[in-house]
Amino acid sequence: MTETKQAARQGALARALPGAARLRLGRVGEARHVGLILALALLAVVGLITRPENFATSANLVSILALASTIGVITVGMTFVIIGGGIDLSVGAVMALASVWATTLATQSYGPWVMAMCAILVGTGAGLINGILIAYGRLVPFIATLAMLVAARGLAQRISDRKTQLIRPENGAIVELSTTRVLGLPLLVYIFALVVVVGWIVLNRTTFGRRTFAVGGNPEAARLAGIDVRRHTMLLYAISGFCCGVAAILIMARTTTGSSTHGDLYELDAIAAVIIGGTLLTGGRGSIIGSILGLLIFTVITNLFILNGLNTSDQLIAKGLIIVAAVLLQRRGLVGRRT
Amino acid sequence: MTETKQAARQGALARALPGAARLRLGRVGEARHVGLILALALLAVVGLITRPENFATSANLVSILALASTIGVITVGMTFVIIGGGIDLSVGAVMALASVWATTLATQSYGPWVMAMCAILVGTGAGLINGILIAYGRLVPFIATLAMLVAARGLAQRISDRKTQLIRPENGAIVELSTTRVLGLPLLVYIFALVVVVGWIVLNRTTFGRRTFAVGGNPEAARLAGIDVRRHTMLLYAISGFCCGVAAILIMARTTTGSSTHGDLYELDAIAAVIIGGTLLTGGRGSIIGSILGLLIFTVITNLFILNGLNTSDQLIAKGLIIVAAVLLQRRGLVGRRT
Amino acid sequence: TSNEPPAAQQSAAPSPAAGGGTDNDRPGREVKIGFSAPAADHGWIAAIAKNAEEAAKQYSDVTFVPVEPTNDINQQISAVESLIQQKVDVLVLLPNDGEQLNQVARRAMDAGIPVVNLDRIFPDKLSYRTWIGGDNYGMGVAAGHYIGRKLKEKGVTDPVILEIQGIATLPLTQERSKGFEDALRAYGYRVTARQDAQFTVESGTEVATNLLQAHKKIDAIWNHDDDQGVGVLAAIKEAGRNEFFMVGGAGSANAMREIQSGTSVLECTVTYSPTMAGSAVKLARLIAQGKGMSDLVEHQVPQSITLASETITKDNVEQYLPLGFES
Amino acid sequence: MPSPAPLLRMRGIVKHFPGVRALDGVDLDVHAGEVHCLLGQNGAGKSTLIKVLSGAHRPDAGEVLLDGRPVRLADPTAAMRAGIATIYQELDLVDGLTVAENIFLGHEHAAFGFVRRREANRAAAGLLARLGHPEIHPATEVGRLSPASKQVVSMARALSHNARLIIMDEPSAALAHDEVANLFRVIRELTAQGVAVVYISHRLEEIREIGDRVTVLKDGRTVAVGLPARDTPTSRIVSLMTGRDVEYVFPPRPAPAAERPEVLRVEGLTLPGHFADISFTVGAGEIVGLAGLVGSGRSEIIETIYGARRPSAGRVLLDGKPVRPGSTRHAVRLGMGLAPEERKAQALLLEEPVARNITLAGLSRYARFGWLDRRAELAEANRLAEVLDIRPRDVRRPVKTLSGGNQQKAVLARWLTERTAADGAGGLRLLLLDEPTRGVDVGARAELYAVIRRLADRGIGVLLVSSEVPEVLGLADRVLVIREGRLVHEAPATELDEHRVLDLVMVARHGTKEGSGD
Ligand SMILES: Nc1ncnc2c1ncn2[C@@H]1O[C@H](COP(=O)(O)OP(=O)(O)OP(=O)(O)O)[C@@H](O)[C@H]1O
Ligand SMILES: Nc1ncnc2c1ncn2[C@@H]1O[C@H](COP(=O)(O)OP(=O)(O)OP(=O)(O)O)[C@@H](O)[C@H]1O
Ligand SMILES: [Mg+2]
Ligand SMILES: [Mg+2]
Repeated sequence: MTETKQAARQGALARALPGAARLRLGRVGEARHVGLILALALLAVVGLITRPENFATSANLVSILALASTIGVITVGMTFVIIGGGIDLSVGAVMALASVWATTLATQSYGPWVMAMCAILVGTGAGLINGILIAYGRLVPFIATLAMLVAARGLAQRISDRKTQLIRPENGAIVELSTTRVLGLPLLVYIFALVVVVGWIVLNRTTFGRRTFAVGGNPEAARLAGIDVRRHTMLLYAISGFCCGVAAILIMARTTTGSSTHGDLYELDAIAAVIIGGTLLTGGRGSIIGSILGLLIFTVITNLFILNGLNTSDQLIAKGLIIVAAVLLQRRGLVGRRT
Repeated sequence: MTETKQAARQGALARALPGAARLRLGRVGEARHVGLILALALLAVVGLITRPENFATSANLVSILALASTIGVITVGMTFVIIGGGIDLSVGAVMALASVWATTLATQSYGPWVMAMCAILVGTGAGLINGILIAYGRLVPFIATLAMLVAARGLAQRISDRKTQLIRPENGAIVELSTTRVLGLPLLVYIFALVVVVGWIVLNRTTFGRRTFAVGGNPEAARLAGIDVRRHTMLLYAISGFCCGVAAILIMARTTTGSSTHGDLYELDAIAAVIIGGTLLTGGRGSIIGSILGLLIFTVITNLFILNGLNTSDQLIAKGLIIVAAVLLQRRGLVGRRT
Repeated sequence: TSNEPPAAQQSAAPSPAAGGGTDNDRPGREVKIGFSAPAADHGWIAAIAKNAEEAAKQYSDVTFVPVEPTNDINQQISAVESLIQQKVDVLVLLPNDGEQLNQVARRAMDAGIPVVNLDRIFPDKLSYRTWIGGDNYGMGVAAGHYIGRKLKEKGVTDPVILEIQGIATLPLTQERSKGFEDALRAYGYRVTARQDAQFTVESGTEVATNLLQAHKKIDAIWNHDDDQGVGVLAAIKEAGRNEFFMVGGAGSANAMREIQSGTSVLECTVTYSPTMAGSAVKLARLIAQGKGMSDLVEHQVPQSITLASETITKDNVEQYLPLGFES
Repeated sequence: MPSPAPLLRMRGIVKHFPGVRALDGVDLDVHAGEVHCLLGQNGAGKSTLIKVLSGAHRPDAGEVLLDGRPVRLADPTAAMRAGIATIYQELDLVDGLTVAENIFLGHEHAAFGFVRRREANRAAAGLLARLGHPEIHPATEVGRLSPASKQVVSMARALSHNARLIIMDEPSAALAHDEVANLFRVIRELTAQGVAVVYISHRLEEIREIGDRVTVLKDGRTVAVGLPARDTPTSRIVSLMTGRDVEYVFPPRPAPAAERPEVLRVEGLTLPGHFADISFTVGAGEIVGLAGLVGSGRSEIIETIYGARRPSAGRVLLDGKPVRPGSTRHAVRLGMGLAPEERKAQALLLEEPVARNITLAGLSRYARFGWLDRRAELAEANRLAEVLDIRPRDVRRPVKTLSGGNQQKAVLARWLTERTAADGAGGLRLLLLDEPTRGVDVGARAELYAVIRRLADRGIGVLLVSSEVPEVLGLADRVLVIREGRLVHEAPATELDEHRVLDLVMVARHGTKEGSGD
């Protein structure tokens, strides 16, 4: 009901716009994202008012993007998984495991490329295990990925002996992803952008992406249409794991380390961003742009807090209120009552 | 598909038992819980083999129950919420807030009864706010309760000024819940049992419980059958909040303190227990007994690890593997592919 | 003791003993001090933040700029970046992890902002101007000596000694355990079982409850942190055990009161005082104003200052009580 | 009749479900170019048989031959590859995808994994036009379509495979009269090209119109093979299906009472975009039928009366008491009941036992202070299952394991629970039925009509929406014709006939085309 109503309302909005404007608005500006963009704009206004000299500086904007890129990459994978009707709680832990594995002395001796490959392989491998357990072992995604979360953290601690592993100077190429800038932006922001763009294309322009909606929205229909739902589900978790691997490279670049403590509670942030972005937790509907906008809202909130030097307790209270306000603003009723 | 298969297997199992045994097995022994009980039994066997002198002592079993009781109470509320199609991420934070509020100097000056009432009121109130936001504000449960998590922790820190608040000696009655024993069991275990029994009765023997399944299983159908779905949803979160209030009393009794750090990550443990126990994350199906069995599995795992002196890293790895094994054992395919 | 800590109160208020009455406390050049620490979800860390802020408040020439405390490295890096952008005069940093924040601290130093490294140390000396912190290894040694000496006196031969750590992945935890082990070895003892908690009351209760079941007779327990110690004591009380004694860590007011009571299993605690944050802010101010420490001969603040870990027992607890932080 | 070697031959198909033998040795022959009708009571096994054929279920025994060669239809892909396409009874579309994406799901127009959307949209538009629905836009999200339009999309999907054999499981259940004509036109086109069609429907007149041969299933067995569709008397088919003689008749109407107390009064009810200014009354013991085209707003009208939608203007009175707008709870308390249009989405708790589905709306009747008397609940559910002949009779089975028609009966049973004045709520006063016989077999229909009439005889008002004009005319006392959200005609059923009603609703369509409107 509510969805249909919302659809009707969106339709009305779209009709109210002159044709050209509608075209120009394009995907990002789709009615469903308008609320998010508004919320973001509102936060920007708050930033401009409270810290005019700091907020809108290019250095600060770069800082926001750099902060967003690690979780951002993870969020892209998470969007696939959630649209496909699953959930991945293991993202933060898998990222930590990949970062640790890629920075062991043994791996580091092969140079930065091998380190990067190692991170991606470990991430994808962990994702694949998730996928196999869920698709073929028939485990509930929540439980399978929770188990992976726990086990991956434990393994990361074992491998690293609970120590933080520094990237050796000869592998500084990895760190340069964070320090080298092109056109004012650190390289890792470009990687983030690349992952988003590729993710968007795969989701919206390939058969794989479109089938993801079917697998999440109506798995039985997908099966009857001849889609191998299990294999597809497995691949979705592999994608998420791949993204964790990429994120591991980024966090290594930013922190110059691999550590079993990296990515703590990233799963909550990523899921929250995806859902604020309008993806249904039950699957079948969603968008990557929305997820990224949702994530940016979180990042900007944090940035504003930092700039304004709020104390933690007040920050937490304010954050809770802002989340509620942002979502109310964005979509009274868009997603309906149920998760 | 898969569910039907499982149903077939269960049916076969039920037929294979002689009538009387079937009757005696009753609820707890229902086919769907057999796997959980097996897993628990297996863990007990491991305990008996590895630590014969420590595991099966009455003191150790009491410890396990005492450890389980706090989250146990929360798990009961969580089961209601999840069967009703929602989720409550705020449980740990709300419990912390209730414990802090109940142990301020001002509250403590009115004696233990007022402290207990205060904890319950604060918990129920927070739950009610969740419920109103979700049912009437149409926020997605994940987001609304995430916001509550964040805000409640912040508020708890504010109120306690980030200090651990000790229960004053004149209010020792609260602490006695944990130290006084009746028939060998501390009082708080009885409170836990009471909450479970009342929860079970409400869920399985009252119209409210029956409607909860309907609201979670198909809210539109429930609405068209004349159920006030919104009010019902709101009440479910209030129940969860109430349970957090009770849990706050128990944690105060156990730790002799109120603190903003209590209940960290309880939400994950509680949700995991509920889902391992066979409740569908999408709502409409589930059982309190299952949730409690799921929780006991977690508690016993930790107990075994510490009895055997495993270090945390290995604990984590083993825990991940055991979760997977337990669930595979329990129900290959019972809940189907989707969360 | 000769090592009388600088503050007369729980906070690091300036006091005569800490170079008060010298020129150093007089207003000087205006300085902006940036401050970043982990999230204050723990009594000790909360005391750190509070001590820093209160120390800053003592000076009219100091603008204190704290940023969002966080337990996420990625965010702490961003927080420090924003302080660099705001061009503070000096930074006081308590990193979540010294190694992971090393790079950004180095960037601050390179940008000409001196960094006062508080407690968890940066591996690279170019990343900080001055380090001030507690002695984690020394803390373990102190606890080890207390337990070792006491058990030797009783003539116990094969004692059951338990250790309840804080967060296991922190280097400081590992140092404490190392010191503890080394000191015990001197007496021919070793740690029977070791478990880690999360620095919270509740995790203390949970771990202790299980540990008490795992060992039916215990001789001594060292608990790294008095905050989680409240929970450990609750679990001990619940189990009705008292055949052993316990040593705490950090030096909270609660722990000191327990020791003072004389009836508790907690007999002793070894300090790791959050007053260091107040000192760090003071040092930061001095550095920014180009002053030295007036009790010292040198014109500049030293490169590194390590606090001593002291052993508090029933005998000297009166003296330390005012310094205990409320956990 | 047709060529010697049948296109499809199924032999001795057996399929078990837990506790049910859904198929117990079924045979089926289908020739190229014919419309082969599959008949049987609700639960006879028709859907199960075609699911075996489409690869959705694997049979426990039996063989399938295509062109005389045995084939293994292990999964849906295998069936599609063998040239079999299926329109399932339960809509199998993905709400989040567009019409075109749904049509080509699984066999997309793609190059190197990239979707060619323009091409797909063009092809989809072609198929929709062929089905007589050019107004359905290929880029629309399917979730926004009405059930009827979704049915059309399902058909387009089956056509898109260029299959040799198309299976249609009750395709007309969600369609109105004129749309069924469209469907038949397409079927004739297909058979003319040599495509075979397996057609399932409970509307016997359709069978007679489109079918070539008939196979009848009963309790999972084939009881008649290849009867000529046109020449077999209806009575024979019905008795084959049901094993007894059922008269496909409506219960007799009582003589129109001169003075009926008014149960429902609707005044100027308006819901923008759906209907406007609707006023009428329903008397006690009266059955009022709403006739109209699909999409004319009938469902919305009764949902609004029931409080499931909030009107922008107008009011609803039940027994003279105003009904609180937007509160189904209040409506039920006052004595209303609604059997909604889409049973799966709007009525059933699929996972729950039949009994709990039946008692859902009146739970408090089996409870004291909220405490359930489960024995009374079960007894009542059993009684109703008996009355409506719900099969299998075990009301503790999950409702989703029932056949479509039996599920529909469970929905209706919900409102037939005994209510007495002692309930306090005053008992059932008005029953709103939206397509109550959708998917219900002939035998059960007759029973259902009788039940509805008995309710009316007890003084309950009934408001009936049905796309089957004969049903409206046969069952209702009075008929209201709705056209584009407006009440355009009102007359006693006896004064109308099928042509007259069709004219009245069609006028609307011509009217709009000419732009005259109302
Ligand atoms: N998944 C299932 N699990 C258990 N039983 C099932 C399942 N699917 C069908 N059945 C049972 O198999 C029998 C045949 O059902 P089927 O759906 O084939 O009937 P049908 O002839 O299509 O009836 P209708 O006309 O009502 O659609 C019924 O008794 C039904 O309850
Ligand atoms: N939210 C919506 N957005 C777009 N179109 C809608 C929406 N709701 C309904 N419609 C359209 O409005 C029309 C009215 O549908 P409605 O269900 O009222 O028809 P009806 O007369 O009840 O027909 P039926 O015989 O199917 O019951 C349908 O064609 C449907 O496509
Ligand atoms: Mg059927
Ligand atoms: Mg309709």
